[in-house]
Amino acid sequence: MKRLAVILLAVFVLSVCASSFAAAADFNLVIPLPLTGKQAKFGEMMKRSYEIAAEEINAKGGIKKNKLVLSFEDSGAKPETARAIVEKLIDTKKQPIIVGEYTSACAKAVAAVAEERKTPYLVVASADDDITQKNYKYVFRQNQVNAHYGDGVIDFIKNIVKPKTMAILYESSAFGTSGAEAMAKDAQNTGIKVLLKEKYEAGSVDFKPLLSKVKAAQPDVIYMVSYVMDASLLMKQIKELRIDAKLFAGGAAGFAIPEFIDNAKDAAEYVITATLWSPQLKYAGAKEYAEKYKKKYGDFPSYHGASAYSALYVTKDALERAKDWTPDGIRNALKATNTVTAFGPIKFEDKEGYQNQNFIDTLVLQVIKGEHETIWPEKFASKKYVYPMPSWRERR
Amino acid sequence: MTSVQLEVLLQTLISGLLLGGLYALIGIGMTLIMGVMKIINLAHGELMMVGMYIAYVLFSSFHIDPYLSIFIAAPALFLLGVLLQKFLINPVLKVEAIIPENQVILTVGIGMVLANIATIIFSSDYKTTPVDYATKAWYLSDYWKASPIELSLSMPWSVSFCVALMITAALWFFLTKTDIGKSIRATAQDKDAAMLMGVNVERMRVVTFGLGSGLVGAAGCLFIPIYYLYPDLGGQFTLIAFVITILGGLGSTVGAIVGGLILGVFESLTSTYAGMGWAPVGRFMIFVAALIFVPGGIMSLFKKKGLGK
Amino acid sequence: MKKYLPLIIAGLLAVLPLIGLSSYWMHILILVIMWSVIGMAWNLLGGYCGQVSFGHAAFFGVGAYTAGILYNKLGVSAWWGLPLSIMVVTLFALVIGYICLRLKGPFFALGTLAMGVILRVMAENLTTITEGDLGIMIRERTWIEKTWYFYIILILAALAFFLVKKVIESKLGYYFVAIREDQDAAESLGINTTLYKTIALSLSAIITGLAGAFYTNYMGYIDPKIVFALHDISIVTIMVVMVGGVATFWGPFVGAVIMVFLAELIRTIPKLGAAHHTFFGILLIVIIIFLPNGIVGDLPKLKKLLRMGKAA
Amino acid sequence: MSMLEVKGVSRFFGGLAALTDISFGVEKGEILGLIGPNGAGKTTMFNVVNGFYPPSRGEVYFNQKKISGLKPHQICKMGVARTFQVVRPLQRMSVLDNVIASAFLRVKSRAQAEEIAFETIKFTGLYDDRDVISKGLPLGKRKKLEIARALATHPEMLLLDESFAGLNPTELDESIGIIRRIKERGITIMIIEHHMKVIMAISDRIVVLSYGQKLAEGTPHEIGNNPLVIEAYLGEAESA
Repeated sequence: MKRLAVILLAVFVLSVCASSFAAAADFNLVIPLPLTGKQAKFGEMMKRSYEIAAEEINAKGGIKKNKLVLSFEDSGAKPETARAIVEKLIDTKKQPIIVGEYTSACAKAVAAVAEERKTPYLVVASADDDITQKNYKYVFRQNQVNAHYGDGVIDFIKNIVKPKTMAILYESSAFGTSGAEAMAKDAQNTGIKVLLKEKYEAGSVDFKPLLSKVKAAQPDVIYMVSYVMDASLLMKQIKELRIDAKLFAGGAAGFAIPEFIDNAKDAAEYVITATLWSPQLKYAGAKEYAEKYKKKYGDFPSYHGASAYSALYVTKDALERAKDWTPDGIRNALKATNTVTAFGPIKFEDKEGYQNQNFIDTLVLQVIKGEHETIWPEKFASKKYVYPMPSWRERR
Repeated sequence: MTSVQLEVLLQTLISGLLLGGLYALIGIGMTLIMGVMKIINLAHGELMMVGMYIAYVLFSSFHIDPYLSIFIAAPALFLLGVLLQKFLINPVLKVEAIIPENQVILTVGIGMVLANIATIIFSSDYKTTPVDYATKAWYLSDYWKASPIELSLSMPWSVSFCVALMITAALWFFLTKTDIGKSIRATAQDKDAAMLMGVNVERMRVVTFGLGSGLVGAAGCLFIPIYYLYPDLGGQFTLIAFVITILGGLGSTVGAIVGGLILGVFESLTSTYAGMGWAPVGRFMIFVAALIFVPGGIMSLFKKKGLGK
Repeated sequence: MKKYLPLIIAGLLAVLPLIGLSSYWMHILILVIMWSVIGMAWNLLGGYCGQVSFGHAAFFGVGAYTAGILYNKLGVSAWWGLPLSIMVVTLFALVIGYICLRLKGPFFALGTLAMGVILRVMAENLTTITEGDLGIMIRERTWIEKTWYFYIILILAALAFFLVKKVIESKLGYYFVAIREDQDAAESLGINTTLYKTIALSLSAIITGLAGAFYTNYMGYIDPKIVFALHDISIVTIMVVMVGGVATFWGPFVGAVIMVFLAELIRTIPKLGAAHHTFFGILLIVIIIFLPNGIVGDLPKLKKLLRMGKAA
Repeated sequence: MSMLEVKGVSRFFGGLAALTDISFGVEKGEILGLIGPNGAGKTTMFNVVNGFYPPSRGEVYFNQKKISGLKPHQICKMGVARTFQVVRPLQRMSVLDNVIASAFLRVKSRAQAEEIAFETIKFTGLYDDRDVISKGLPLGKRKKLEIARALATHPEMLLLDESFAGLNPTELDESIGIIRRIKERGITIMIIEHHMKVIMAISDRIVVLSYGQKLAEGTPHEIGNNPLVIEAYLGEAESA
């Protein structure tokens, strides 16, 4: 019976300790991330990447001689919690810049707070278009907007595959929906007929009913937008049903993570996917970061990690150029950013109805011999694309 | 009907049946637990997740095939279930509370802790057991060259389906032919009467929870070759288990199989003909319909006695 | 003294913003009060009337979407969602009640759970009305300052509190408890159980819907997975009440403090990282094992436990 | 016409007949005893009259109005209240609150309901136990509480299901007194009872059921000398 009292007491004491204790010459940066819940995988990848970046920055003398001290707070992919974290950072910790979050819902909540409280917020990997379409002055986004995720793929299709028809499958989420909408529009503009556009509940076990419908429609290209592992299940079951399209294409996320190949194995072969980054890119630091990550954690990171890794360098760059370390000072510095990171060149522009948006080329990866290889645009290519690909029956 | 339409329909039915068999095994554990203890176990999916991690570890460290790991995962989960029931759930059930559903918090808490421990041990990365038969399938055209339509039957799906049926049959045998099984069924039907007949109800509850956990652990082993694994995957399978429990009727093994198959086929048909985005609506529509129109579950429609109920 | 406790607490809460709390604490406070409102609503149906709903996210979501759709489709201020949600939510409550209230015990729980999921998927699929998965975002929230949000939710909470209190002390309350204790006996004593359960469900739904409409205005962004969440809304609601104290006036408030405030404190324990879930999960398990009727419900027992702890 | 009229009522449960073609009437102001061996269908009869089970065949009239097919709460509102064989007080409510809850049937305000409740618990001798949570009451008092709750709905007719079972002699006397006083108030009573002495003493007329069929009907004296009844009861005694 005493246990209860002890436990309650322990909880209380620990939580009192939780109030801030910071050393003087440190630059404390608290990053909100999903570390629990369904999105935790990406939160974790980003956390590791931030840590790698911070280690490097501190090894080279920190930011203007200030040691960069990172800590992370779990938002559990809940907007209320994300909001709470950021309110605290701005209010109690007086943190002059916010970096982080992952899901678009949380990023929207954070962006609203940042704008209201006039504190710059660097969006790292949230793709929803409207985050940077709201005339927010203090919200900067480093990753490409969802509407452009498929640009590389469309370009590849247009130049190489020249299909007449397409089927689009996407998961029921903001990411899936806007990715599919954008692709449908692009396809139409290119004169490709969209035979089928269907969504599915993320985490489904069986896609075969949907896929047999796709099979009956016989599209030239199957474009799929999946957040996570649905991607590998889709390809496994496509193989099983022997659906022979001219091209299987994925819209980043689930198709670009290494687990896709681990799980789908030979079914992943020749699948192309949009992505924002690849370890084979020739930007300074890209390869080193990827190797470091792989050495520590066993797999190459996807673009989410690279974006997080580079976000700290963008932050460092802005802090070094800022007149003073006030929110407005940093905001103005961010606005003037023109740097090249491992993630690519970063410049926050106002165009196409977006504000403070970094536009980067999206790449196309293809799984060749069980590895993600960059195949498009050709200037970045690490391997020549394989097209046309053999039918399922011919593969052994 | 053109041959293409026929092909779509047949393929849909095949995958619906296979899916249903797997769903059934997830549901059986819950139907036992709900039937005997009348509790809502929201940690059911998390128990399955634990089973899957066991299969994963066995595969990646000792190269044990996921199907063989059933023999380790199921007993391990049985033990876990027994411990949970004995030390956490029973004490709460024994105390009379205003709302007996207060055990829900307990199972939510257990689920949270299990999922979180898995996160801490394995990180939240997606894990898989890449067995080499993962995408093997049998094709109609390989056996019948002139076939006008092409149908495929996935090997791991079919194996999982058969194993699920075998486990269910074994369970049915256990429940109808053994003394413990009969006691469990008696407890499910009428706790007080069972007690009067000298059944140790408390022990039956412990055994049942263990059994339910073991079964869902086995289901985890059957799922991992065709699915993937991460700490937070439990929730959606808990929901599916609910649907099957209600469709099949509390405590009915045969009902769970029939319920699972019906659910699988129904879901596949909705996916094909209404759109896969609507599949969950279909799932819960039949769930609610079953709750209201067939309160005793599907098996109550066939008034046969001795079918594991 | 006890009689004035609600007034005293309301008064204390009302002056809180004046002492210059940081925006962060205001946010946590607002969430605590919002969850107390939802908890009180659930308590009316679950705690007093004994109908354990696993689908209160349905009403929360409908309330939230009423406000959101008004703003998004008609360009009306989302605040109008508060009064309008009363009507819309009542309508949904009647339909859901008609379907689910004939079920008893765990079956009612599962029926409402299914309703919550069905509504979520509907909201995801009826894109022309709800914008589907893309959600609805309010471009400019009414105030940046939290004070007004705080007062609005505080007033809602006060209204909910007095409504629940009035209802429970009246004929309705007696009937609700009678239904909870023994539905057949209640029916044979002349209580139209279907009618009174529907009343309890509707009142509960309306209050929950108001909280949902408030959420839209306060957070400025909703999507189906957030406001119709099974775990983050429906189950958290149950936990707020059960941890705080089933069928007590103050239980939901205490529960909200634990589920929001304490959870936040535990979440921010340094170095704990993702493990805070384990910590919080264990806390829940401990509470329910030692205090099966919640903290307020088992207050005497709690006092005894603490005294024993001191004595030893 | 009688106050309560049971006309050719049958009730089946999945092919098994619990009641077969039963007809009888209860006159205003009388006490009618309903007796029969275990499983004779007495409680089922109550459940049919009270509305828990609609009759499979036949009809029930109360004050010339058809009540079969109505819900229990509607029947109660019309003036038929009942108690349960297995006592079912509202466990976590005090005795007073239990009675208040049923008193609300006829009044709206709490003050009026309390007034009725106080009057009723005084009448049934539960006044001193008014604040006890009913779960903690001894069986005798719980049986009284059942009667009090039914009375608080101000019924014209009361259905008492084994209100004497398990009582000690003192309690038995008290309860008989209560029932006599209820009758004096002009409330009609139908009572199920195993205690033959009691039923013979208080009933004006008796209906005997056996295996779901009406075996006999008449004054206590007539029933006591009816060979069919004696056989039915002896048969039970032998088999038991």
